[in-house]
Amino acid sequence: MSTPSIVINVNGIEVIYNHVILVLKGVSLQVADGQIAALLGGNGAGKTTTLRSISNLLKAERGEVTKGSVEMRGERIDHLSTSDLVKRGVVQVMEGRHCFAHLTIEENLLTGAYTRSGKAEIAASLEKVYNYFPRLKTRRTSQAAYTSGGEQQMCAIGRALMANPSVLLLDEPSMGLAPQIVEEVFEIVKDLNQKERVTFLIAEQNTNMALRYADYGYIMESGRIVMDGKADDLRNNEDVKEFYLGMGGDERKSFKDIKSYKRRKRWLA
Amino acid sequence: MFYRENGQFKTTYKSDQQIFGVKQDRIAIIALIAFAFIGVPLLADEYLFRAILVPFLILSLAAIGVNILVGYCGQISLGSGAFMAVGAYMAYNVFMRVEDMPLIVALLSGGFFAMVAGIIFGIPSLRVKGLYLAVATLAAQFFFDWLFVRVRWFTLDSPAGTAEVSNLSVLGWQLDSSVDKYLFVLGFVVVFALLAKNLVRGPIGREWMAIRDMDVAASVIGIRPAYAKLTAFAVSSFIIGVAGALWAFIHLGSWEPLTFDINRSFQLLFIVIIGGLGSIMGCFFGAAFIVISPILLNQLLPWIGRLFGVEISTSMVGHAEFMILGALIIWILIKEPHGLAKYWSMARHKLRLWPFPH
Amino acid sequence: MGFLIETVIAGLMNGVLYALVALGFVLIFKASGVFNFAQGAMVLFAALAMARFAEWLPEWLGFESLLLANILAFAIAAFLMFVFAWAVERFVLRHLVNQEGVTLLMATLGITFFIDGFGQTIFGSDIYAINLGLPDEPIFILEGLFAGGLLINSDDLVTALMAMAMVALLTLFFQKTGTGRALRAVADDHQAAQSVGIPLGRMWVIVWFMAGLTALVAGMIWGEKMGVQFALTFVALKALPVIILGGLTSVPGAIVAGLIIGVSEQLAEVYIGPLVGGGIQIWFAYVLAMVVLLFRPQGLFGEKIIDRV
Amino acid sequence: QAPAAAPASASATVQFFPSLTGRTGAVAPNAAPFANGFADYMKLVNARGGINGVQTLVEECETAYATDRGVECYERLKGRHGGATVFQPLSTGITFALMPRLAADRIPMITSGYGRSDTADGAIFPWVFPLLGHYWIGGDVVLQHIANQAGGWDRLRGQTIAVVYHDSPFGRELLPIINRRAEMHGFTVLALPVPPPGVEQRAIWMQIRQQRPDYVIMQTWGVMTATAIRQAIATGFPRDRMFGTWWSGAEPDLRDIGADARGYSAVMMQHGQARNSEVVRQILAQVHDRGQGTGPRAEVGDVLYMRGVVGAMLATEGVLRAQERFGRGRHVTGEQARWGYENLNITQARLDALGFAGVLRGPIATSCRNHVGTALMRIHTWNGSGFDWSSDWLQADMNVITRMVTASAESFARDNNITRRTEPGC
Amino acid sequence: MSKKKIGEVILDVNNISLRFGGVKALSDISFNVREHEIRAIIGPNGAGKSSMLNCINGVYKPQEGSITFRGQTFKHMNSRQVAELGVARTFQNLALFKGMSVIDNLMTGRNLRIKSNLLLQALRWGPAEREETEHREKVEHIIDFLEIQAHRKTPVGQLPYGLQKRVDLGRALAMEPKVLLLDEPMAGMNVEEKQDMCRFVLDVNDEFGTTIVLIEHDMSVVMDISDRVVVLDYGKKIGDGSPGEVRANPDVISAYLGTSH
Ligand SMILES: Nc1ncnc2c1ncn2[C@@H]1O[C@H](COP(=O)(O)OP(=O)(O)OP(=O)(O)O)[C@@H](O)[C@H]1O
Ligand SMILES: Nc1ncnc2c1ncn2[C@@H]1O[C@H](COP(=O)(O)OP(=O)(O)OP(=O)(O)O)[C@@H](O)[C@H]1O
Ligand SMILES: CC(C)C[C@H](N)C(=O)O
Ligand SMILES: [Mg+2]
Ligand SMILES: [Mg+2]
Repeated sequence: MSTPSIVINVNGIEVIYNHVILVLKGVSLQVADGQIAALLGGNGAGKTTTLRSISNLLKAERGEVTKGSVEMRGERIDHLSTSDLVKRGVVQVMEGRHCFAHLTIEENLLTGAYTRSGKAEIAASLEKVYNYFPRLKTRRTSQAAYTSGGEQQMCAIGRALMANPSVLLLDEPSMGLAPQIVEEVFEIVKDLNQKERVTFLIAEQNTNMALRYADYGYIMESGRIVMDGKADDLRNNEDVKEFYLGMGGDERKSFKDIKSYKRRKRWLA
Repeated sequence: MFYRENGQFKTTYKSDQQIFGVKQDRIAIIALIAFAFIGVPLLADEYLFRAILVPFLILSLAAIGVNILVGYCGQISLGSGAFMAVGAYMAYNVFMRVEDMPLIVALLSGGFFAMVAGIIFGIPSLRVKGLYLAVATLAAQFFFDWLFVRVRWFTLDSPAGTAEVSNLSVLGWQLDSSVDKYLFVLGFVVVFALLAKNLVRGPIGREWMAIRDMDVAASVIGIRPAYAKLTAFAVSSFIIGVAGALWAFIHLGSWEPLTFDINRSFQLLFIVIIGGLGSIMGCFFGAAFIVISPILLNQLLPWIGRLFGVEISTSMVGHAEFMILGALIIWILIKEPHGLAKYWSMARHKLRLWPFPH
Repeated sequence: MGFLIETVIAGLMNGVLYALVALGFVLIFKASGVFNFAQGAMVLFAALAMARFAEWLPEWLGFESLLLANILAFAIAAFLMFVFAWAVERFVLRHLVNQEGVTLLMATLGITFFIDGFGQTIFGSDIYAINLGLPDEPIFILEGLFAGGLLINSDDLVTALMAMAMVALLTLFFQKTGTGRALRAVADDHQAAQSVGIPLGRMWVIVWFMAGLTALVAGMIWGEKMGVQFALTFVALKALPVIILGGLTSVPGAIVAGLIIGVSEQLAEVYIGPLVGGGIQIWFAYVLAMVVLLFRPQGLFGEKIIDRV
Repeated sequence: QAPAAAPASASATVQFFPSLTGRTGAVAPNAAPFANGFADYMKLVNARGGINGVQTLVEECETAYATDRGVECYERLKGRHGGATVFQPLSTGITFALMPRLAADRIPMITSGYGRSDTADGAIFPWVFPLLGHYWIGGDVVLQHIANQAGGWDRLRGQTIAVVYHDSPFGRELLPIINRRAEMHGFTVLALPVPPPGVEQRAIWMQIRQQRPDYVIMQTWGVMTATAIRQAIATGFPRDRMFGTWWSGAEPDLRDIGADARGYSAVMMQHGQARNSEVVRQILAQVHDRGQGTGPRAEVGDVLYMRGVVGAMLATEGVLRAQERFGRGRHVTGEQARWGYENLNITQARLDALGFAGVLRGPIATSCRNHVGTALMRIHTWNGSGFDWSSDWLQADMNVITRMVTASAESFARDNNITRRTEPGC
Repeated sequence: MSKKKIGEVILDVNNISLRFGGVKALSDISFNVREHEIRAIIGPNGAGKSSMLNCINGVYKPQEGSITFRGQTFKHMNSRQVAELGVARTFQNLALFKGMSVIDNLMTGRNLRIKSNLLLQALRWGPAEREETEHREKVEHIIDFLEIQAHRKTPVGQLPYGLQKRVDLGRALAMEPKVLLLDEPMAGMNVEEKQDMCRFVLDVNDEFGTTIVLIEHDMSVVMDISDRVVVLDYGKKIGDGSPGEVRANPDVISAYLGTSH
């Protein structure tokens, strides 16, 4: 079996915010064509930062990549602007929604198609998004600021789909979504991945979900990748089980019985 | 030897709450103040005092006032010039109309009236936000400009509508020479800066910042937006008013409302933003920049021209000064949107870690 | 009665001019969330360019037609405004993505300083004239109806027409085109706009150029009436109460508010001014705008200010 | 209190005349020619061999007509080049701000045609010299001219005179004399302030159209004047009933308006446009032709340019006078120069010799009680492309003026604990 | 673990209806909360959960209905009053004071209890200083409790999302509330972090007896730690009861839980 070609290749990058705060300390990862890769890790591990450095949204946060490189299909993309990347099909869904508050839901979705032309195709995409998220259709004329948190999350994901991406970077897509919708979102991911061969890199806290749908996983801790492997292997790893899936032994532990005792993670020892 | 806080264990919260947490900072600040009081008078000449130091100090003070409102409480105001004017004219009236009025009381009363004006013109802030508020505060600016010109009463019916004071003294200390004036202003500024610092790092300062950062959340934890905003307007315009009175009494001696026109308001806002929003220290940096750089450019440009054998005309210098100042401002904003104060804290941060970065 | 009508007309005409300057503000604010204090300086710069080139070109090229000179000068001025827009994006805005409103506002003040100095350096600081060939002397109409007739200036009428046309075009642009929508998106959230592939840089050049054109038109008309000089920048201050009264984001709002302010300050100055010593025009518009804001914090036509938790 | 003759210091080989300019901003069109004339005349003096051999030196500092910048310029320049001789701040606002500092620094100030009118009383304002005229004199002369045209002061009774003025100390300084005359002759004053820089005057001219005053007097400056005249045209106010004071009657105000402004007049502090005068010829020959001209050649001889020339002449003549007392061919200090300005006696012959024949009329003689020197004025009128004299020499009624000056100066002295100088002649 | 004592009704929501223009965010909602219990509110996105909290603490004014808190009945609440009565909350979309340090954020939670006036504060003299130190001690306890010591002086805007959530909780705790309203406190956390958060919530509930109203989408959390659950859907109440009852409710299953859970 030939190894699928690498689409996104992050090569030992270091990121510094504000000229002083070193956040990524040499992160490398690869996402293969047509793959769903999951980026896992605790709060502050640097997942968002990694995604931002791929889509080149760091500058607005006063961050910069000081070492390493980011490549797409072998070509360096660290100097391309976000909008060029979108044109090449790399789209990021930002953490924390970021809908255009004063625009209606529909207008929000339409801005997502900014880089595309062709009225009919755009209309078709819009229909597709409304199919995925019927809730959006009912709220289409409401200004985004006045919709609920979950509705905004759907809007943000839908907006990214409107660009007809080939590589989608999702930053915590499940956050704030009702369980059913989370499931749907991942189904959509799988659907797009299988039918339209969209490649995904998903930063996710919902490890359980993520590993269920992903092909490959990376685990980050304080700015480094500490473990990676096939999603199935990770799911069976003892540490991952305990820390990311909440299983002591084989049973899921009840949240009620958590003790304040914490075991040190093995890879940090 | 090193700038370190290691080893300086804070055993009480009280000590952790000091203004300058690191001992070296404390020493440096005290040394700086001592130098300002003792060293500067020995070293500086008349020009430095009158054209640079005194305006610098007074503008720093005014900027502290503006910073409380804009930087700490997040209410953008373009009316600061007006509150300076209120301070100046009301102090003038109190000083001239009341027999034997002590100078300091007159100056403070200028602050008091500015505070009243500030509260009145702060009322829109209860409903109006952001840039809308900024423009609304211009109403204060233009209204007071007009008032002090038009209503003769404020200028004791002087025919040309100017105000002047002379022969100032405090408890027998004649404020004649420029050194006297400098020391007097310095005293005011140091005291007010400390009081302001105490306020902004205390409970009320936290209320202001909370309103600035997220007013709905602030009200949910029990902060009354009206109270917080109006106290910010009050404290801010009090300080600005005192600065206005100082500007008029000590710096100019004779003035007209144009002294406090809209350009003054912009200038103060510049100081605050270049210096750093939400930083008392930044006010001094910003004021130094805004006071010194035009003067420096103005003097430097002809000199540079002469180096290259060209005589740069005054008007050319004037225009170039504008251009360069404009470009400098943009450059600073780009380099460090949090202002010069950020460099200050970054420098300290690096010094603390030096020689081991990260 | 005749005088009242005249005052109202004079106010309306002033209002149109305020509105033209205000439009530039609104454009930029609506499209990038930047409160552009440099609009006044842009008016001056554009007007200076127009005035000077109209004077220089016939000298350089040796022709005499006033019309030709004006057209060419307008084209050059428009081109300069484009270069200006490009430079603003390249050297300023690009580096200030995602910064707070005040910071951006201050940056535009920096731009103001810069082009005030720059414009005067290359174009000079004397008073220059823009001559569009419109008559200056007033026309008196309806002399039978009112003693002394009604005073009308023909250039006022031309101005009013131009302003109307611009407003109509701009309104359509923002509401109906994809670019218009993208511009509004940029105003809401720079980062998110980037993330969907809107090229901020290009957007900014577009709006600043459009604002530059409005500035040029405004400057041309003011210049025709008043002459062109540094003091023109101060006119921009008059546009501020107009935009907050109309709402920072509303194109039609700028026009309506411009007219309201033009008329009401004229009436106030003429009828109330003398009672309190005159000169109240300088603050009347601001106080009016402030009072209206107390009832409608977003101005008459502005989008509601959203704050949600 | 004549200062003792100071030993000429070796370093001071030049006489330093600081020049506070308004070459940028809203007043630039008008203030720049003044600075050019000032600088050119100083160069001419040097070309002529200096003041008894002492070369003059000019250094400019830009105030843009802003008071605080003026104060900074003053502080910056006062000690340079052996000490400033005399300041001419070219702004009433700045004169107000500098006045308290002059005595301490012992530097005089010439405020020809601006500043406080009551400083004419040298017994109370020893350091300030409104040479050739101040606004009260100007106001008085304009009214006289209007009265003459109307056929006598009584013809003004019941009439209305509007005053359109720069809303600043400068503008307001004119009002006292107008009001005083209004009381005396029973006309009504319509005071119409224009906020600086003065681009918004529509409402004011609407008011003028409504109230239909018989005359309009303008105390305006910079771009405000041109705007006023344009508004007058737009509202149809007859230009031949509009009168400016000297800062509002110069070429930059009218050039671009041209024929439409025909008939507009302004009172001149003696001189007006003087393209054909001897001094202009000399400046062209000895300064401009040698490539040392300060401004554009076309402007030499214009009204405001000439005012700069006259300002420089007064400044150097005072030094000359001081040298007579403190040592010919020597540098004089500011304090010594002050004595010179207070003891001027520039005769017509001297003026002619300097090239001011037909420009100024002598004698210009000052004393402790009289810091003005002369109060002769003329009116000129715009003919569509230049100015023509439209009146004879007019003399302000010093009975009226001096009384106002003394009263105002006395009250200033009271408020500021100043005692009247008591030396002989004061 | 000792069976905790659930007390009387402390908060009673009666027939609340809330509309925004045409959108009916809440229609005729009633439920109550008992002292010391953990009461969860669940429901699909846009169901009106956050709006419900907003009504309780006075950010929204419902058109109909009333709220009874500790015996006092209100037509609608006023934020300040609610805070004084001892209700604190956290926000779904982080509403922290971004420019302020962690300590300062928590200290704002104590502002209601500050007694010294402006003048004393400016002078930082005697009582003011002492008061500040006392509150600081309380806040430090919370910081220890939430294990965010290391970030004490960092501006919260620079903290990663998860820690910000913790600070948000800390600020609410600093008010020493009787009732704590939590809006999706565990969104964006991984299991380990959720476990921590649960521990905090349970500890607060146990140690201080704080009543907790919790909105959460993670069903395992809700099922594990809550005592009773209200289910909203499109602004209507479709279920109310113990976790077990709710999980078995067919309406709830079809509207929210789906089949896979
Ligand atoms: N704009 C910024 N300025 C300074 N520091 C930042 C900035 N953004 C992130 N950081 C820091 O970078 C580190 C990594 O943050 P990042 O947002 O990438 O984490 P994350 O893995 O996405 O966490 P979470 O799951 O909470 O979203 C954190 O310690 C954070 O404090
Ligand atoms: N201020 C408002 N203006 C207009 N509509 C609003 C406003 N606040 C909420 N809504 C609407 O009310 C409905 C309920 O919103 P709410 O935020 O309470 O949902 P939620 O249950 O918290 O959902 P989620 O789980 O997605 O956060 C939504 O459809 C929302 O669009
Ligand atoms: C040239 C200037 C001195 C005139 C000015 N308008 C003033 O009196 O202030
Ligand atoms: Mg993240
Ligand atoms: Mg919600």
